Amino acid sequence: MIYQALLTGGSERDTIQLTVLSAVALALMGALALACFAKVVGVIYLGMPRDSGASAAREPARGMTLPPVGLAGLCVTIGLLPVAVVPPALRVGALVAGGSTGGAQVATVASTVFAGVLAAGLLGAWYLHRALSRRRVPLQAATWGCGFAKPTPRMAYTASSFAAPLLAPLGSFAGTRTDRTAQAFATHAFDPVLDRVMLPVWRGVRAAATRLRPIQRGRLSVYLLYVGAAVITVLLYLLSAGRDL
Amino acid sequence: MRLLVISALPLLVALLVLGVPAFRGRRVPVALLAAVALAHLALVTSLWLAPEPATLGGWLAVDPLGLTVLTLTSVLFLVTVTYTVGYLRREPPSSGRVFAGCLMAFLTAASVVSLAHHLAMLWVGMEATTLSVAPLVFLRRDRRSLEATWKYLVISSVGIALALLGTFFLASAQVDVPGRPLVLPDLVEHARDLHPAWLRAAFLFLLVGFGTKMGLAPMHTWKPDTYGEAPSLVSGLMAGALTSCAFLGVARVTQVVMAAGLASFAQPVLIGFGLLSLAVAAVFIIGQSDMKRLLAYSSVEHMGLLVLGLGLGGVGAYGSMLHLVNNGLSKGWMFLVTGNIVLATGSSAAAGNRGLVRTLPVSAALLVLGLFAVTGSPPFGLFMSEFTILRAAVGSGHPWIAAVILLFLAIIFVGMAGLVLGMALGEPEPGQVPVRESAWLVAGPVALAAAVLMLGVYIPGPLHEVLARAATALGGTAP
Amino acid sequence: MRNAAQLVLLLVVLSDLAVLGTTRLSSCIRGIASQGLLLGLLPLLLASQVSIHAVSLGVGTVIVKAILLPWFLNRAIREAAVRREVEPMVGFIASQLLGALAVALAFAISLRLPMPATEQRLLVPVSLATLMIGFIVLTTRRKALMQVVGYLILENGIYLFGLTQTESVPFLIELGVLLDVFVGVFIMGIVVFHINREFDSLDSTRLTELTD
Amino acid sequence: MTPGSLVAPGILALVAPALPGIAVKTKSLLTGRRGPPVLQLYYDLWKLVRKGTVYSRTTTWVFRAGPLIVLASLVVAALFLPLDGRAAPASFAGDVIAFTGLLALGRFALVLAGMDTGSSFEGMGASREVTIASFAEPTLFLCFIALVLATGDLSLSGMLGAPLAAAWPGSGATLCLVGASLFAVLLAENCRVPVDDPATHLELTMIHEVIVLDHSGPDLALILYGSALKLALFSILVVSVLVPRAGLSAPLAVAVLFAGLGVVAVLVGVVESTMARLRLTRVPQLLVGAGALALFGIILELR
Repeated sequence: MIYQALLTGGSERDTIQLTVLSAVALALMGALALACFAKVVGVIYLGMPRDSGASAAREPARGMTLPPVGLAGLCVTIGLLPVAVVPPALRVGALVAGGSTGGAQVATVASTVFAGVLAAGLLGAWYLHRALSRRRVPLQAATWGCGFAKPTPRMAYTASSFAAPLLAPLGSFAGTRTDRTAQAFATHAFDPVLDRVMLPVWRGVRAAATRLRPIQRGRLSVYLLYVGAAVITVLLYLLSAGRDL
Repeated sequence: MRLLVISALPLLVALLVLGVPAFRGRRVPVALLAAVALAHLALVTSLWLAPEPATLGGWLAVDPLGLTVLTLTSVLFLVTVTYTVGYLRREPPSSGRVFAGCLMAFLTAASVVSLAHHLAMLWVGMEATTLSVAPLVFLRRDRRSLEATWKYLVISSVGIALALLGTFFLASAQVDVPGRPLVLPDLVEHARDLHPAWLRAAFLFLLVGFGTKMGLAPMHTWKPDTYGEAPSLVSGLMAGALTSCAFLGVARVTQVVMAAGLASFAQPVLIGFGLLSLAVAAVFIIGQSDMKRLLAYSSVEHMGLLVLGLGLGGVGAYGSMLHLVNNGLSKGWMFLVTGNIVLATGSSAAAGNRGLVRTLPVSAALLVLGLFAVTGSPPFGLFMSEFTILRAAVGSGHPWIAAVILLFLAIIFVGMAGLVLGMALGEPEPGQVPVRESAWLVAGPVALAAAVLMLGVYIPGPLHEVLARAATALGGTAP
Repeated sequence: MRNAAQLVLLLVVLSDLAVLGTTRLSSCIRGIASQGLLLGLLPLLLASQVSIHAVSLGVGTVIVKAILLPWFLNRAIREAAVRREVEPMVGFIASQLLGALAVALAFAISLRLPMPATEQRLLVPVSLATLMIGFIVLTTRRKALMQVVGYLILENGIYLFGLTQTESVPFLIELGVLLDVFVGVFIMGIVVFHINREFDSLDSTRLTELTD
Repeated sequence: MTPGSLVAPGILALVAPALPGIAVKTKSLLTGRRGPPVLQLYYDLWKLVRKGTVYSRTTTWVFRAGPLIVLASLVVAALFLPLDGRAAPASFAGDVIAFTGLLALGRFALVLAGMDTGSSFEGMGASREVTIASFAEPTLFLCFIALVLATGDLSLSGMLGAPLAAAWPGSGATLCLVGASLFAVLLAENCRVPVDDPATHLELTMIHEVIVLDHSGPDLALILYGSALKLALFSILVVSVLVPRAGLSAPLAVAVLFAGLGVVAVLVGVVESTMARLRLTRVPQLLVGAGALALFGIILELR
């Protein structure tokens, strides 16, 4: 939907730069999101447990797993059956934005069809796979170690190593600081905006404030001079504004 | 007739308490105080229901502006009295008589100021509020409160003297103009043919004079000392009611100036003072380490906003009036909560107070809520009024003013949050044991908090109508 | 009648400069008392015909400003047991010069100001001069009591200006103003008394504990 | 979704494995070797299908589901492409995003399957795959935007079908640029030479091969077939952009398309034999360069 709005929005000549930029940005975001989730799922859930704590991990109580499962289910239904959800959302959107809902109607029906086709494809592939592997019983063996005698969990890819090639071109703009020592390699995320922009600005403001503090030093006569100064400035204003008496 | 009773009743009881020897000694006649407060509030609410014609030859009359300030003062007075019940058990003042007498004298003076339509009488009332509060500021009788009282007295007296000069300027502007001298309705009616030069000078002197009483920068220097050293309930009353009366003085003269069509002359001055106050407040709130001084600077900030609202005109006037009510209630609430903290831990400095959430759960919760209220975050009323003022800024073609205001509000929010959250959260001091908070001490702030919250969500009909009429009188428009 | 009023006004200015110049507190208070007396006479001289309003105003002013306040201030001094005004922050000669400058400035400004209707040419400049001198005394003197004196002079200046509008400001209000001034100074006196007891000196420059 | 329009995808499904064969054949011929027969992939597939699968102990259902999702997503993606130059079997406004989404889904499944084995090689492959995808996808989108601007139609069948033919005279230059950058994306996505060498057996240099190291039997068959299909899809994109076939009759258009696919495969072979592998850190620059081409096309379009 967002892409569609962007692309249709782009057809007018003047907003084209915005459209191009945002479309590319969205695509980049999509790809980076894929990388990020692949990293998270891969490093945490898949592969061999990396330390004793991980291997002793047990599924939490039902009360904790049900809510996420429910929400995930909702997401899937919205994805697969947008017909049910999108039109009412659009009406609300129109209400808020006051504009018309535009041509978004078509997309909802089509995406439901698309979801159906995808589901059918998956079922077909699964059925094909079952048919093919019916003859042989699958064997169990260790992961192929390309000649490595005894692969240990520690050799598996860690999150920072997974992200290293991706972060190299992006550099410090990506908000991570990599520490490489002879023995270890680790990346620590820091918030570039907060660390480089907000805090220095705030320190500058505070420094300026402390410089102004002496005006409240405590001498009564100085305070009275402030009042006198206010009266004088006001009188000067009166003289200047009074010109058009 | 009711107007006379409203103004005279507290004075009579005050004289009674001060004069009659039966009240000597330390015990504070709390029952009497409560009776006066309730009677006063009852009379004020009756004013809301049935309007009252002017009395004393037009010198005392009820108008939307005055009614708002009167109601605010009356409500704050009642809340402070209920708070005093709990307060006295912990820290009885050295002379109960002076304490009660001065409180009631303050109520009288504030009532006179809100009802006065004769500007000189308004000045007399204003001077009376200053003098009635001075002994209260000096309640603790130690060196620091002595210094605070002295500075408060001298600077306020100079301010008030300037206001008197302004009033005389106004009188001389009205020399050959029909209508009773210095009576507001006549002034507003014949505003156009007042002498412009004298009127301008009068406006400026009255603005500086009452500005000193309000605590506008650069005449604010007495505020942090006075609010810092006075007992919290007195600071609350001053920050809530006294500054509102001072603002009323400024509003009266703005009424006359707007009626005389000198808006283009007056508005830049108001905006200038407003922005300066915001700037000074922002600068001094950042490194602040004492809660009461922090609230004092927050009061400077809100006074700046009030004057800004007047200066921006349009819907800003309504914003100012709403902000006046909100500020009064929220300042009362915050000071009373700080009072609880001082009672429990002995100091309002941030250093001495840590992890209050554990030792003073209710007060700490109110403190944090108050932080959000005073810095103008939704859902509290201050957000509504500050938003209206910003809307006026943008509406009247000064978007850069709105930007500057937002910048200062942001700095102030960070400064205040740093201090308040530092006090509320974290590990409590080793020796501090959870304190049982008496209902009397907490009832007041909770009621005020509820009122501010309500104003943020829904403004009752009659209040809205009064505020709107006040705004139109000030040359603005209702939203 | 007119020149008598002018004479009184000139005396008022003289008393202002005297207060600026003296070093001893007691002579300052005498200066204030004389000024109060002069101010009391003025309404009688100025008013075209001797009305009850003018008389009562004059009498009230004399009682408050010439008798009550000086007596009260003298009492406050007696405990303080200090007679001499320490060197003012700006220095005596400088304050004298400032005073003269203030008087000159006052006269200059009053020429430019559109004059109110009264025939008294001298009233407005004198009141402005007194006002400015009062402010100077208030800001430059160290002793708390001198600051009270400064405030009183400031108040007198404004009172003088008020005389131009005697008919517009009804008597009750004038009384209110007088009362307020009296109570104001009364409370200041008490505070001065406490300052003296607390700091065993009237030096207000010691009062600098409250800072940010 | 008429039955007639399903014939073309059927033929595609059969022809797809031949493309890698052609590429390898051209490469070996150019380097003076006879090289494996063009149909080598068919024999491999046939051999693998009849084999048993060996699953590593550390793998979970994610590993088994990987190949399925890869294949399914690619098959469904194929349905969106207008093979006969006029209309795709399934098309709706904005199916471009569905197309790229499906490719991403396939990649995601493959990467997770790779990570599931827990071996450092699969991890390395996954990380590289994801890195390259992060740079390839924006370039792909730039190409699609250029096509949207040129043809003014949002669906793939519109972009690559009749309106494209109409747009050729007007913005020929843009379409050539888009074709070139699509070819670069093809090389990157399908792990062809400049980006990754399919023929290498040194794990540390692989990208695509190393993710599938642990698959065996029918799973491996599905994955190989999938990658062949993916190569076909991208080739169709390139051919449809460069060779407008809307004017021709349906069967003729399909024939032209398959001829075009063969040419592209030959081209890939030529590139493989002439260029050496780029260092991994240089690959993002290649893709960004391709992106610049497409951007230039867009700017041309905007003139």
